[in-house]
Amino acid sequence: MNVVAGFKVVLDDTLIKVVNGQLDFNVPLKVSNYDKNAVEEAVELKEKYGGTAIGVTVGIDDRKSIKDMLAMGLDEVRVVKGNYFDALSTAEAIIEATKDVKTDLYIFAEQTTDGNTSSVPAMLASLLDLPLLSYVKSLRIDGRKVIAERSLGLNSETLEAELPAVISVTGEINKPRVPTVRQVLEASKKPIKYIEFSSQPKVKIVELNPYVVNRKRVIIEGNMKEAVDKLITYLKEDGVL
Amino acid sequence: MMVELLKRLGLNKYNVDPKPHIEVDENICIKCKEKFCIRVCPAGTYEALPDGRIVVHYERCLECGAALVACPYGSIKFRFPENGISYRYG
Amino acid sequence: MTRAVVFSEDLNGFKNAASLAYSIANEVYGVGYNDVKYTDKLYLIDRTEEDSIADFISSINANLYVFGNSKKDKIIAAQVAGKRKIGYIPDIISVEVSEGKKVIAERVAYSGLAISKLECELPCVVTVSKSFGEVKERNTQIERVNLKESKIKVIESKKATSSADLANAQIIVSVGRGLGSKDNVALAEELAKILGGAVGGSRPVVTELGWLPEDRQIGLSGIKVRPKLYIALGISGQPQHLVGIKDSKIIVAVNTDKNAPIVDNADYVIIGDAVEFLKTMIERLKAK
Amino acid sequence: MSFDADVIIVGGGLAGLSAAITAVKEGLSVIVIERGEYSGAKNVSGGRMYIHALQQLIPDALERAPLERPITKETFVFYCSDDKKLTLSFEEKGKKNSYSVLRAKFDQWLAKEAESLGVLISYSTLLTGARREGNGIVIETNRGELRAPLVIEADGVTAPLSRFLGLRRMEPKYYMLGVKEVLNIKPEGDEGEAVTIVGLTKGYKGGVFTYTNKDTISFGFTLKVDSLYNSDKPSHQLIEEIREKLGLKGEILEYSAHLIPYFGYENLPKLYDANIMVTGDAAGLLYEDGFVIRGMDMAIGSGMIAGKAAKKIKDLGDYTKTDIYYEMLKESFVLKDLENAWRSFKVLEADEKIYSSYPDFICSALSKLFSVDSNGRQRPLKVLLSSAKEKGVSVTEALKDIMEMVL
Repeated sequence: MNVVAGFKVVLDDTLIKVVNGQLDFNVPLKVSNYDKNAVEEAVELKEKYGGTAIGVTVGIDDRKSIKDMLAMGLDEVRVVKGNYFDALSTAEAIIEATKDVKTDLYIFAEQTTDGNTSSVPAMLASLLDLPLLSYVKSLRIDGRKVIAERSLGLNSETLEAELPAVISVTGEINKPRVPTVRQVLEASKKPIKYIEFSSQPKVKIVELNPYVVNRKRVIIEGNMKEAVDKLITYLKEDGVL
Repeated sequence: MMVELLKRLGLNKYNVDPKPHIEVDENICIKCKEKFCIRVCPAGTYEALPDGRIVVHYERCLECGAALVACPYGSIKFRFPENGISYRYG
Repeated sequence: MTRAVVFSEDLNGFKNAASLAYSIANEVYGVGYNDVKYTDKLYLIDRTEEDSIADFISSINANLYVFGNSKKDKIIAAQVAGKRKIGYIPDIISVEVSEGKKVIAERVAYSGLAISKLECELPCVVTVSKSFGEVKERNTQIERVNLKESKIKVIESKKATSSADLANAQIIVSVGRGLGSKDNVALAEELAKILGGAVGGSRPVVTELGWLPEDRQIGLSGIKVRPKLYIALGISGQPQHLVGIKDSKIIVAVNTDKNAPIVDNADYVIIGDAVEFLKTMIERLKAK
Repeated sequence: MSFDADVIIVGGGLAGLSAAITAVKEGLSVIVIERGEYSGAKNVSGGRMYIHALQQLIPDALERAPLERPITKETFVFYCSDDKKLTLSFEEKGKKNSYSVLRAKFDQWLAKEAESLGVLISYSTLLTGARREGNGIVIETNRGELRAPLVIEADGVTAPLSRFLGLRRMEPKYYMLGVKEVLNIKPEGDEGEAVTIVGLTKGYKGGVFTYTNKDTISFGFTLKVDSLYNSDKPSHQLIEEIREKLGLKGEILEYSAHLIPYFGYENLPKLYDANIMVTGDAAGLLYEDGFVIRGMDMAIGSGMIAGKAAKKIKDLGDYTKTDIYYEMLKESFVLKDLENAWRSFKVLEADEKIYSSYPDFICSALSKLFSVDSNGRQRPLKVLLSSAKEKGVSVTEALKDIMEMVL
């Protein structure tokens, strides 16, 4: 079983702030939320069924993040470097970077914390004409089939598809392991391959501005009965009740 | 304009541990009049209840280490958290 | 601009998508499971799997593909963009077409911290979560289509049962230390039930006081939520909690302390006792 | 017992990384454990580094290190009672002796340097215990155990390793609390200024500082922990009140705090034990003489010496011989400077007058010297004596203190 797990290095969104009306992007990097779940799932599958678990990352090349993922148990990481990638060119880059791997399963997180577009796994599945199982919260392999449970808002479904397939996972699927110090140290010896890829992005960022939610801060006074009635009126006006 | 403590703490990045890394000995605190911890701690981690007990808001902790010398009566058990704060300027 | 294609699995999404399509295109085709009459033409399809739908939609020649914003809509949208190898901008909140050649759209990025303005050469795929104007009923020409078989098989489908699906809840009643005691959580549960929402809580309530199970903790160390209505009861508003609720449309705070940080971060604030509020609110809503 | 490395270094800050870089260059195998998610994540410093040690460690550091500004202007401000204020400023354009730094950025850079030389660093790795076993030390962490015959302690002011091994107890009198705010104020020009402010924290032992960084200003206070015991307000309120008084505007970008070692040469804690060498803040290596406060170059210096000592100890084959490290420290600027500063340090440490009545006395005298009225003017000496009397300052004691400080 050969598994490819995608992970992305992003700016730590919890630290991005608006300073003097500008976004302050001078923040540390991190592996995007849930990408560790994708890597964990890939490593668990490898441990269970043998084969390899390869990580792919496109965009920011951060050695520390890459080593963290290797420490979790990936066999190697491939880093695609280039100028700027949109979702489509990211999917193309991942295909390019793993073209020599006979991949049974591509695993991604349901979305990344920077773009939140949830689109790379779907695009990759389309480009390779493979089945896509998205928002997966549990998963098992049965011969050449993958059976997955997913939640789509109010619905929960059990899906089945033939391998090879593409999967996007939610944070529920597993609990990413915390590597031991020894695994961290061994990760330094694992291979990291660099691949240059000149992408032709279809979507370009023109501007990036802060998004500030200005709350109304209406203090409702009076006794509790009056206050509650006023509140209900306001909430109806806002269309949330 | 003075900036409220909680607003200042809110500027920092915390990855709060699920379990507290600070404990106090209720029996000591309830008898303690001075409550040095409240004056020393720069994060307002220790809050006194009217009955004299101390509530520990461990999620505010700046990991400065003052807790290790803030209580002369040895009430505070402090260890560093597994995650906790990450400074970006430092 | 000539033709747009519209799809959403739900009616609201379909109308939102159609409203945007008509604000730009002259001719709008719809794709749907039900015969809704908001487009010039409607392809009535017979399957619900994403890849089959995406296959079909990408076979329609258009300049703009507009989708609703459900999880499923977005998967199909991205698959269409992949199949046609064209640009994709989800969750757009504003859009304009420049020189009939490219779309310039805005969307929220970085977990709600930033608005990015993006440019995409036509043809292009977008998804929308809001209306871009009135949509009127039309004299829709309907064509039934048999879709290609899907690569995925749905073995089982069921409605989610957990009432505590906080991440997706539309209304959340959230409790903090200020609620006083565990017994009062029942009142919050009752209000949530009446409102069709879920109950969550701050970190101390979950981890220190044990009033609620672990999966109900809202905030940085718990779940980030984005309901349309968030009612914070006796929650002071620690930074780590505020981060987790920023995307809520409306925040109501009930607190005895008017200096609590939650007050600055709420739309409506009632200075008072949370338990009294719960009792009054329940009474008022039941009366209606 | 099989070992994971020749040396385990606890702490990936300045001392730990300097030790690691030196030891690796000496040919030893080195593992660093760091509890932050990156080096510098848990560090706070007032913000000035005297760079001689850094240049020893990395000769071209000036061109590459993320230093903020060279400090070319030193300003001392004495706030006295009754709205009097004395300011002394000294400027030396183009001086490149010390730089303001922001540690989150700087330490990450240094960690990358170390890693590129072959140092293995395990981040988010918290020391949870330590024990002696066989002829080495077992380091217990939240991510499992590591063993080495030699451990360099660089885990900061609270010295957890020493405490786990029962080599240290912490006493409030040996620590200061630093509370700091980084302000979004962009200073002019390219060069930086260090401001030391005395008298704003009356009743406490300590002072207030500001340093200009590239795009921000670091502002904060350092106060003896035991003097905060008797404070009428919590430290987090004190800092805001001081900021108000100074009129420092600008958004706060970060609020931070850290303990600072304040031992002085003769009270230094145990700097070595069998298989263990203690460096940096963990070793209490803070220098103060009234003009200069320094800890970072001491950290780098002691780290480098520990790295070199590690090699010698390994070659000897006897890992209990860590007194080699102490002997080397004594020969270096680290302990020599600390010893030289001891008398000044003692005065500063013991004497609250330095922070309140002395400035008041000087201000009162200056006020008179700069005033003219029709009562007739007195000789300066007489003015000084009358001001001293007025402010309750004993001239002989003051002279003694001055002598202690400067001789």
